[in-house]
Amino acid sequence: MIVLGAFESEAAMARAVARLEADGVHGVETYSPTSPARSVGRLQSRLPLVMLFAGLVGAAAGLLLQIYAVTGIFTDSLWGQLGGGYPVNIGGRPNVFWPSFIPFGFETGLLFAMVAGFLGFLLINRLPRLYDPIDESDAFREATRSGWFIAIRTAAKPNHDRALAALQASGAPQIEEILE
Amino acid sequence: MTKTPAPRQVSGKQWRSLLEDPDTVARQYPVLAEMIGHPASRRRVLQVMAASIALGGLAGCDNGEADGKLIPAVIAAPGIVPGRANAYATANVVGGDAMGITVAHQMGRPLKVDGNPLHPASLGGSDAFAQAMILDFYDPDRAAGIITQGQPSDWPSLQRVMADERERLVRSRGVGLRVLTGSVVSPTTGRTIDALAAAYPGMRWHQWEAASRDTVSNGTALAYGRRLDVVPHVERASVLLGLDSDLISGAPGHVRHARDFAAHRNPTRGPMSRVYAAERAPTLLGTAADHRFIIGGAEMPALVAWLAAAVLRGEQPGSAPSWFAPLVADLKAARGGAFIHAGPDLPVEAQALVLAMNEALGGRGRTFDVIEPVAYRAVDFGADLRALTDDMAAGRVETLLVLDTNPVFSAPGFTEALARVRLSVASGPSLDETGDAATWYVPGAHAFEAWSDARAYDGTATIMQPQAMPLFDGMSAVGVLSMLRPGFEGTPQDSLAAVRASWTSLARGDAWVRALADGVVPNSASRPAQVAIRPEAGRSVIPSVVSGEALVTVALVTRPDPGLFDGRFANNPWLQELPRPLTKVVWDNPLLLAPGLAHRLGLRQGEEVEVTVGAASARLPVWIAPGQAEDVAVALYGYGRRVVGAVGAGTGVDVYPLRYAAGPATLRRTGRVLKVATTDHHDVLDTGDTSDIVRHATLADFMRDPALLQGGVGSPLLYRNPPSGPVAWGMSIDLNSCIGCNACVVACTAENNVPVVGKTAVLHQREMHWLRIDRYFEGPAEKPEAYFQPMLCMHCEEAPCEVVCPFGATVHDQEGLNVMVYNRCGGTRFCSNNCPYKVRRFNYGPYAAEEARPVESRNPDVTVRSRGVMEKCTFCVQKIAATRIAHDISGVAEEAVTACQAACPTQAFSFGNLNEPDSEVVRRKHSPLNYVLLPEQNTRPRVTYEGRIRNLNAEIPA
Amino acid sequence: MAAIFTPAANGAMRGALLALGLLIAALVGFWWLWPSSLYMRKTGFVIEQPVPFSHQHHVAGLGIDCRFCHATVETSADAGMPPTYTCMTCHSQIWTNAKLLEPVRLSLAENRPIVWSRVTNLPDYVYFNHSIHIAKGVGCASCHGAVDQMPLTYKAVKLTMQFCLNCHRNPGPQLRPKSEIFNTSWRRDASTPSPQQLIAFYHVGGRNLTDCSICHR
Amino acid sequence: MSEALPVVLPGQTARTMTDHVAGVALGEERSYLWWWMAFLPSLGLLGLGIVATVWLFLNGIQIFGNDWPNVWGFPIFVYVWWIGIASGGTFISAFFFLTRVDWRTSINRIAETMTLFSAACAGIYPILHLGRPWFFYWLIPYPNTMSLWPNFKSPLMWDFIAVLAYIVGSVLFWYLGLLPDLASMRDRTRTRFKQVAYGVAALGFRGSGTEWTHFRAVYGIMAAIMAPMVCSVHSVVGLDFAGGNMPGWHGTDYPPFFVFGAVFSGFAAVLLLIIPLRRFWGLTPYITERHVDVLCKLMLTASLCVAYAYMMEAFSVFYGHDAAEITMFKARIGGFDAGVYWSTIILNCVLPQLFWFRVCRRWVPIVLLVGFGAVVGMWLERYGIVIQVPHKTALPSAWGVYFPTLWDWALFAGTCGLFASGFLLTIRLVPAISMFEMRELITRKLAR
Repeated sequence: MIVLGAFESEAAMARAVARLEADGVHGVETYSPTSPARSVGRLQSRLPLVMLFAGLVGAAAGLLLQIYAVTGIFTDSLWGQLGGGYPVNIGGRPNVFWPSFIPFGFETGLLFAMVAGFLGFLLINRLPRLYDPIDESDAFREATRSGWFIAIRTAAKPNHDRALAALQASGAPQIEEILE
Repeated sequence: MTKTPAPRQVSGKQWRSLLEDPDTVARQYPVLAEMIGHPASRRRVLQVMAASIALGGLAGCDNGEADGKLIPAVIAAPGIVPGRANAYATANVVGGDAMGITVAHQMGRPLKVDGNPLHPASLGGSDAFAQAMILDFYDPDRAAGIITQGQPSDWPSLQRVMADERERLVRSRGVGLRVLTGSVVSPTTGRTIDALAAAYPGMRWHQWEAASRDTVSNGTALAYGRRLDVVPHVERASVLLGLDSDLISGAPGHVRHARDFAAHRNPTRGPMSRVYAAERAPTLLGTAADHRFIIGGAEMPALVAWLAAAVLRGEQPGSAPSWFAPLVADLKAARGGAFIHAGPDLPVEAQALVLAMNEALGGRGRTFDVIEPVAYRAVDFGADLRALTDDMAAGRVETLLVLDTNPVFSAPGFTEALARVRLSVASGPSLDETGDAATWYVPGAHAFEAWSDARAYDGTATIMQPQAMPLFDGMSAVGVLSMLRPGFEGTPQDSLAAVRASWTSLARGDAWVRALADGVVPNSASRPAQVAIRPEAGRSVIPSVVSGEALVTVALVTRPDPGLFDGRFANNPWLQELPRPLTKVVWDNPLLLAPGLAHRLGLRQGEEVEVTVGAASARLPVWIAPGQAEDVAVALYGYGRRVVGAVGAGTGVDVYPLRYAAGPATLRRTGRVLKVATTDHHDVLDTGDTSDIVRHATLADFMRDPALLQGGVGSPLLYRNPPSGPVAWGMSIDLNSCIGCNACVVACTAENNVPVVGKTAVLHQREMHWLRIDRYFEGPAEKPEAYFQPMLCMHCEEAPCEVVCPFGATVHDQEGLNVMVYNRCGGTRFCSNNCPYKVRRFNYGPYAAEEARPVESRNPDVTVRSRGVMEKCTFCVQKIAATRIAHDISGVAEEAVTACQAACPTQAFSFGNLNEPDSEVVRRKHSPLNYVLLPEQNTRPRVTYEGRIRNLNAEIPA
Repeated sequence: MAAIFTPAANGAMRGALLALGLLIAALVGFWWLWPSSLYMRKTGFVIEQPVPFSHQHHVAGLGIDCRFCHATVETSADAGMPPTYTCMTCHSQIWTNAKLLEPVRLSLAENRPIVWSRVTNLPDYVYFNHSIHIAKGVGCASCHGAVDQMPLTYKAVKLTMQFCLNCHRNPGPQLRPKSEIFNTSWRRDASTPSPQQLIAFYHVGGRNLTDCSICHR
Repeated sequence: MSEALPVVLPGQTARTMTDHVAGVALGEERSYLWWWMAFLPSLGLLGLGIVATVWLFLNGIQIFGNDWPNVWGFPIFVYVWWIGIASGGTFISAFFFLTRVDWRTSINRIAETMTLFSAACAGIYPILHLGRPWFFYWLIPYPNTMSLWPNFKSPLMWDFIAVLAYIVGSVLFWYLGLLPDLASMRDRTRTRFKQVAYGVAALGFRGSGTEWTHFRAVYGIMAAIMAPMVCSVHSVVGLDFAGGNMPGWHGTDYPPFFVFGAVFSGFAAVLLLIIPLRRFWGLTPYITERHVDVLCKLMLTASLCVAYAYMMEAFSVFYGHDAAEITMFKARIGGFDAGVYWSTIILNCVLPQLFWFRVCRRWVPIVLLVGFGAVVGMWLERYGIVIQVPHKTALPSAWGVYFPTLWDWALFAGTCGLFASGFLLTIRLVPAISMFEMRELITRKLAR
């Protein structure tokens, strides 16, 4: 079940969130048309780290692929399909000509980071989630335009009532209950 | 940008083309509208609509034809091993000049012509005409069949006409019968015609050659009393003077003369000869000469007279030019080793004077010999034909048989006379104007399709064995003649029997087979004639040529086209697209004018003029030829043929009428501008201040400082990974020996299936020759020095093209070859951009697929490239692979001969294994003249050049 | 008004994305593996011939050596196909009235060659040379498979470039003694000389066999 | 003095902005006549481009003007020109996000969309210019039956991965920045079909606290990645030429020289797009004089960089004493098509100097003239580099001329059609200004 409180302004919402956190209420989530000044519970996104790691993996993959292509390790691969390349004299340059391998590796690194960032964002937020119980409330339609909301999700009935009480205590002008 | 120590300034700026102002470039270049895509013919559009867009991409590399067929013989032909080539000797006869050749066969198909090393007129070398024989043989337009009055006919109806013709001739004992042939150097054909003459006493035999050397043979008649042939020994000439001379470009035996001429042109390989040339228009000998003097049209007779006076009588003419006295002194000083050669454009009297001078200079028996004519019956072709046309016009000719000559196109007044002949039968390898105009046309055998024989310039005889069954059931000359013989039963005489009959001396033992294999009948060269020069030869007076008074009249010189000769090769795509040695023009015969004359007349490159000589006139574009006399215009005949195959149709302008009209020529602008295709692109090409592209020096400077021409190899490299294979292929090109005759260009095109692209594509600058002969001028436009430089892939060890190919389609193999893998090429073309020598060519369109030649004429050992693929010289990798495999199987020494090296008459190319210390190529690479082209590009090329040395006469002022 | 989407929309969206992902993977997989599939390489199935010639009968049964018909295999790039004359050396004596051999007799009589269908084929831009492979100890069976077990001839090996390259990179294990080249049922066993000995015997090496100019020109 | 110009005109609040911008995208504007007048001709051009492509596939590139030695003609230099404009757009949306400038917010999406479609046009050309375009996939490094890998030492291989990474990066960066706006559109529209369409496109974004935190983090890092990527992509495009040893191309100044040119043409293109757009869709309150003023100043800076690059190119030619390069350069500035070089100098270096004066920066016709001049100037500069330099190479016998054919122009017009129709379609369906960033700007910075 969800308890939904609508506020007029971001400041009001921020005060309510602070009070709720002081009361130790769990499952608090804010909804706002722009990114809130302070996130609930000081959430620090770990996606940048994921992107950094993906970027490094991508760069390493690019460089290893190029080396694999000209040195032909695993030549007699079991499956035959994965046979690497073989040494070829190109313009008198050495086979593993690392200066010319850098651009390819750099670009694959950036590509992997970008893709990891986007997919990570979708996965962490469990998007695409077209339907969420919270959509049932009509007022919630304002959340993406100029409405500021707090929603408290609880599983059991008693918690639901305690959340309702805490929200009323925090002075939310309109409160809605959504019971799926 | 590290810069290697620039080689010292050699001499002035080099430039290549004379198109000054930019708007000519825009006008000369095809207008935008006309370049709307490739003008797809209707057939091609239908073919394309049927084909779906290539989904080949999905299948990756293809899995081999699903429907490939294997067709073995029914009974295996002896000696034919599929995949291995075997060679047969024969000869190539062009206008009465025979040269021994060997033809390489694969699976029974003749595919490649090369010189016959045992034949004195070739010594292994060849010329463009011999190399291009293949496409004349496979020419699809030869399939005309028997034709009468323009309608196809058949053998029986021809037999009926011939049968009653024979009765008429037997009754009238041959009155009214005329046989007209080209210049016959074949004893068998000559004997067959004599046998016919014996059967019909009333018969007359006439001969006609358009590019005839009547003046030269009449000159010998005037000098020695009867027609003789002069056989120069150029290797013994230490001082050589050419007067409008075609000694190394067109004279009989010019391939052998080129070899002997080049033997003394490289100072590092023996004493250097000195060559003078006095000419009205540039020739190959003039370009290769040490001193080249430009003589006006009217001054040439005067010059010859002065020379005769100075050499024969020691008189010193007053008004002679400054270089005249040193020249005569040099000739006299080299007594016994001096030789003067006069080209066919000089009048008869001048020829006689030159013969007298050569005798006076003690050359007889040393620098030249005089022999009985090698032609079966030496005649004055002009007079011989005039006699025939007079008979025909007067109606005295009932039956005319024309064999292997095209008088309707190339002879004066023949067409009108032919109309009055009751029955005319023409025979030749392909349907031409004469075949079309005659009442009957009988397809003739190509030189590859019948037995014959031929005697070369020095008399050496060659038995010409057929290379294949007649492709279009052509009949040999002997067969056509036998149709008229009284005892003819229905089957034409077998040419083999005729040849064996005339060579009874070879009947014993294996002499016949030996003569066929060697391509030379042993000691059949003519003995020198025991005849003395007549005293009045030295006193003959040259009639003065009426010089053009008005500014606009010029002396018209007509010469055979270097590619089409007298017009017989008009349907040969290789010769049509062969860049002419000096003008680099293709598919056209513009009128050549000197720069000064063109400037005075306000004519620009490609503008059309109307040339009128007497009654005849022709409209043709103008082309500016630096180094030509001011008052001379050169017209090249052989173009403008009316009845010719698809290739030759509509190319060039027929200038034969001008050749036979008398009097000076007048030029009149018509205001139109025509597009003349050339491989020497339209731009003012100035190589900037240094001229290290073609390095040259005088012999004196070279003697003083032998390292004069060397220059650097490039700055040191960060990565040096030279190929490490057992063999290292390399090439050295000697610029002293290269005379720019283009034999190598046609040989390369023939060996490697290089496609011909046609005039429109050449105008788009998309020609495909893998090997091009770059021609650079140096000095003033009126009197420049010209240099030739063969340009092919350098197979650089630090190849800039390999680094930039994203598909990895061009890589270096460990034997030093820059390998171009056609099936991997995607067509980004970055490799061509990155090649400093620009030797890579791109198939912008499906050129090979749209070429007018049968698939059987292609070399099976070389991949035929599709559209969108880059191609370049591969050092004939198929020949290298063959020698590699032979070495690996049976330990034979690994040596390969590239197509250009084999074809070159002067052995300018030397190719071989650099790891072999005593090979010819290593010796040439260690010669002091050796230098790297564009060293500052740091590519370490495997092809290097030997700089050009000029042996200047000190007394002659520069 | 209620929510824009129904709860089922989540499952539908995720299913659609999954399906799209699988479709793309399937397409790329097909395009990647199709060129090396047996069907596309025409491997393992018999090709229609004018005369159903049985190698099994002639080679295993009668013990005829390969070179009797493919005569130029040791001297030329092309292994060579037997002319009709070779077939008729025996078939003019035996089975002279067999309906099966009608095309062979007709070919000799009318002097018209028999048009066989090619079984083992390489693209035109690959220049394979039989003689050098025979000289360097590569047996017929290495590329043509156990021909003597084939009642009707089929292409036994895919002959992708990789197949050739794996051998050109490391020829040792593929070589066989000189006497066993034309023995189609030869297997490497204890008594076979080691790859190094064979390489030394045949003088293989001293040349980089993975150069492009070895096979492409 | 520039603070006097507000970033958002007074009297605008987050709500009015959201309603106006979302309204444009939902079809609530009075008339879309101008939009159709622009969209239909560009569809025509796109059709012409498709015809040219089909004819190209049937006939090969002989229908173009490429010849020998000018083997790269129109396709390659227009490709460089398009990727230049694309790089300019990314420069604004990624680079200026990192510098936290306020004027970037309202023109960020227009720049991103311009990048997308010009990168798309640029991505097509390397395939169409190939001799055998159906083997393009050989550039993808995958294990195949031939054990063959592409040649990673080739600048064109770097180009392949650079453009691929750039296009994928731009699409993801653009689409991520679009999610919040799609959510607002989903919640604002009434018609069922649009709700479902925008709903699916928004992937269920609701603006929850956690979503915003992750969004803020990822968007920041993505911008931080796109900035070096755009520089590396256009440097690699510069290396396409500098990687070889053609006299005139192989200079180490080419990669930065190309990035300067890209930025210059990018700013000009953005200017050319926002000026008509703000007038026709009444977005003047959000895209104000301030934006035009700032962009003009940026164009001026970029013009000075480009001028420096031309000067360095000329200096290094004569400083280097390479005879071939000097001949080539003399032909470029004095040859038969020297007009291209001098018009490049005028359009890229002289004309933008007008932007020193505030009156020129305020006067729309002047701004449009200089902007269009810059775009054409860069087109001519690329023509000069890719076509004029190969006229005169090291060996005089290989000198030649080049003339484009009708099909070159047809394909170029086709790509312009593709760009215009793609751009117009997108800004019609998707809000032209990123609403959530504008809301943040208005509520937080301007405290309205």
